[in-house]
Amino acid sequence: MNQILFGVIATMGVLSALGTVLARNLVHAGLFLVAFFFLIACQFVMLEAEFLAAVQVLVYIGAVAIILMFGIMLTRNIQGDDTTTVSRAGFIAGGLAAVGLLTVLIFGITHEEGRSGRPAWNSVTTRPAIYPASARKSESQAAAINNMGLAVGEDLLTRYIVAFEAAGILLTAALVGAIALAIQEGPVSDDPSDRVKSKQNAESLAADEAESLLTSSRA
Amino acid sequence: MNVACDWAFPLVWAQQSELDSIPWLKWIIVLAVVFFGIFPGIVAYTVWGERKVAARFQDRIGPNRVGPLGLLQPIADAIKLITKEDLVPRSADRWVHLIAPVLILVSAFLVLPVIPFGVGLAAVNPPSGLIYLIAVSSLSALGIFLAGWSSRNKYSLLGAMRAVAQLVSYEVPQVLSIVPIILWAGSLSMVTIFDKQVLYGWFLFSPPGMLAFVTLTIANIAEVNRTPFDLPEAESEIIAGYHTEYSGMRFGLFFLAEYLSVFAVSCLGTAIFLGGGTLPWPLTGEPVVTLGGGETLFAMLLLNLPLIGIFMAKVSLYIFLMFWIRATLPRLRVDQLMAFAWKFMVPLCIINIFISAVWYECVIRPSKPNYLLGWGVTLPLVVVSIIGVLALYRSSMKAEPVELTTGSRRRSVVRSVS
Amino acid sequence: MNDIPLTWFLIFAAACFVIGLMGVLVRRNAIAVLMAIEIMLNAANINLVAFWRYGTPVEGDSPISGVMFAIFVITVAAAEVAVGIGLILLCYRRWHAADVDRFDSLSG
Amino acid sequence: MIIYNYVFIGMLLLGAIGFALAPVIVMGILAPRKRSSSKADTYECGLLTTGETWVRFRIQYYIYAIMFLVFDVETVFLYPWAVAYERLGLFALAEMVVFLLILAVGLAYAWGKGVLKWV
Repeated sequence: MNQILFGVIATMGVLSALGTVLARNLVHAGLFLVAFFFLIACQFVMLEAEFLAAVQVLVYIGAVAIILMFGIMLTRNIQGDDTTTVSRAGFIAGGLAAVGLLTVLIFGITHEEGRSGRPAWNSVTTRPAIYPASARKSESQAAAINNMGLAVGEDLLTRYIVAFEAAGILLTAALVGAIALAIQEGPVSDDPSDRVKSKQNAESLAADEAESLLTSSRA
Repeated sequence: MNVACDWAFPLVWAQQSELDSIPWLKWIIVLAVVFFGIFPGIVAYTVWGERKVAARFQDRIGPNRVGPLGLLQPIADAIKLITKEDLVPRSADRWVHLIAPVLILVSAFLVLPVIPFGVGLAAVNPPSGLIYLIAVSSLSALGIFLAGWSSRNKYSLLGAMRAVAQLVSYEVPQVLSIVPIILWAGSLSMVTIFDKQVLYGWFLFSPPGMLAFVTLTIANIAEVNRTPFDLPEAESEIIAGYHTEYSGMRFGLFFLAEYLSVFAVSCLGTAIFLGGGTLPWPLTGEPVVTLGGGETLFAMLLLNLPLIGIFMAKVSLYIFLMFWIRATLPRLRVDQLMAFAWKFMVPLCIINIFISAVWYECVIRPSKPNYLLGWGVTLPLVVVSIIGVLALYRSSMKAEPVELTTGSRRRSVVRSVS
Repeated sequence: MNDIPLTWFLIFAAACFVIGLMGVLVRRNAIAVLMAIEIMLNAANINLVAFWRYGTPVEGDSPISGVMFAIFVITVAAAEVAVGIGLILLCYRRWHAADVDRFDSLSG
Repeated sequence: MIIYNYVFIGMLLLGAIGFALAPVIVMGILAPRKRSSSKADTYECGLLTTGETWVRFRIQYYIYAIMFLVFDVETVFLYPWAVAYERLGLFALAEMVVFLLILAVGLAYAWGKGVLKWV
């Protein structure tokens, strides 16, 4: 049952990852990416990290996917979509490199020998049980799995306190940086031929002008 | 308190061979009857109710031809929608065009299983229920974007971009105003939150609780795109917004999803602030715990029927509040909308988190709750923070029209920024 | 009880990582490259959580170290996307293309 | 256990997709079909559509999305903090004040730059 479920999720996950990489249309690629994020969340559930699965859906599908879609809408190349295509020679080279690396990785994973007294990865076929009689001790892994929100909160503010505050600084830096990048005054172009049309090209067809275009066409 | 906590996780501590012991038949019946029978039925009659209520507000009668009081109107509407021609514009992206409404409807459905309608009546109880809930409810923004994009219609795309900007802006105050509840309940599980309210009374009854309830309600209304926050589908400006190019049952899916999410956010507000199916005063946990073990079906029913009744009454009131607001208020302007979310709601919700921590220290942490101290400290804090944030918001809004009318230069600067 | 072997998760993660790497190498649009990077980060997260779940924590260590790592990876990935899209927008405004091969003014 | 909950949610997901697709399929069977070229046109108030639809939007939308992303990730830290607050006490409160103040700097920056203003 578990194994069948894993097989289905893993197959769909790999297929949607391939779809992301190969889809020509960027929004389609983004849609495949959303499916991939969702299937990764399913894998987290299979690993009994359901808090993480919810976070995955919240952050990746709820926010990152939206940002990527907005990014696509904001960089739509009006001249054409040639930049999204995959060149054939590059595809073959990339595919070969990928297959080679995958072979190496799978060989490594299946032939790993246990280090420092730990069992080899290949021999680990079952996960530790999480409901022993002593499972209610607060520090144990079992208690953490059964109430992961609490365990994450405790860890965040004790063991990972520095990382937690650093994450706050990182987020603020990202916000400030992104805004500073986005509101750069006017187009800055080195190419003189660009400068001529940049006034119309980069700034025109902004949404509000499309809006006024529409309202005038309706009247 | 321990009793309630132990009882709150009956599923979590189940056996390991869980996947082999799933009650498939029971679950399929629950799904078919409750999720795909009762809930869509409630939604259909919510639509009927809205038409009746809106008609009364406008001194009309509302639907009255199909059946007594027009009660068969939803069925007639469904038949009409389903027998309409299936039109997809030539230039649309067919598959994405189909996926978008499905995604929105799925997001509305997925919110419902974690809602505790009564004792032991949450379909599932994941330990991270609340974060799951906000995660799945944020899926609808993506669906709306895809609907607008795939239609390849300027109005659709414009409506979708507006809708997504609005949804993401109001999702922040929505998730922030849930934080006090988590703080007081000490859990992300919806069932535990319900239990705590059974033991200690509604979370609404405290100054930060009331403030959080109000902000949650405003954010909820914005999240389901209802007046005064219905800019994404403002008929007078952009036809029907992101679902302009949808007709027949494809439009029906959007319609169903909208009212289903109205129902879902009402259930959320009721379950976490209004004590679910309980009455205002705190009950002792005893009868709930003894009966809630659910030894006999009869005991379960006896306990749960009044609870479900009260729950549904509260949900109806909440939905009626939304109808009332819709019938009363005009639509906001887009700049007012965004500024209200970011300059008023978000700062207020952040401050409210700390006020609720104060309430926790005064009332919930001490073994003997000191309500007088709690009210005495937090009420002035709430009032002061509302006044302060409001003053900040108004001063920033007051500066704006001056810039817009007098300074065309200023406007051009801002525009070149975009 | 037939549990899932650890190596299955590892191979799945390796496959996803490799696909992401292929995307980075093959795609030319900057946003598509960003998407491929997200795939790689997610694959790494699967590994972190799988090792956490299948291993036993050392005494005195965090009981959910793998999950904490994954949460920080998600945070960093989110920040990365925000700044990444900002940079792409800036480059787009400069060169009117979202094509990584054209951002080559530093090449001699 | 945990998967137990989510198997139900998975069933609900599949059921909801079916519930959404079923009426569309029924409509495909029942509904009348009269194709015509003008019916399949894009509906922009009866006028023929002109120009590119997928226009480049303004940067304003992106800024709101960024702010949302940052506060969404902040939620991921805020919710576990709120759950664990009972056990951690005032030190955790002080830490969260610092964390939120850092984020408030970002919000204040956006406010001060005037990018929260929708023009």
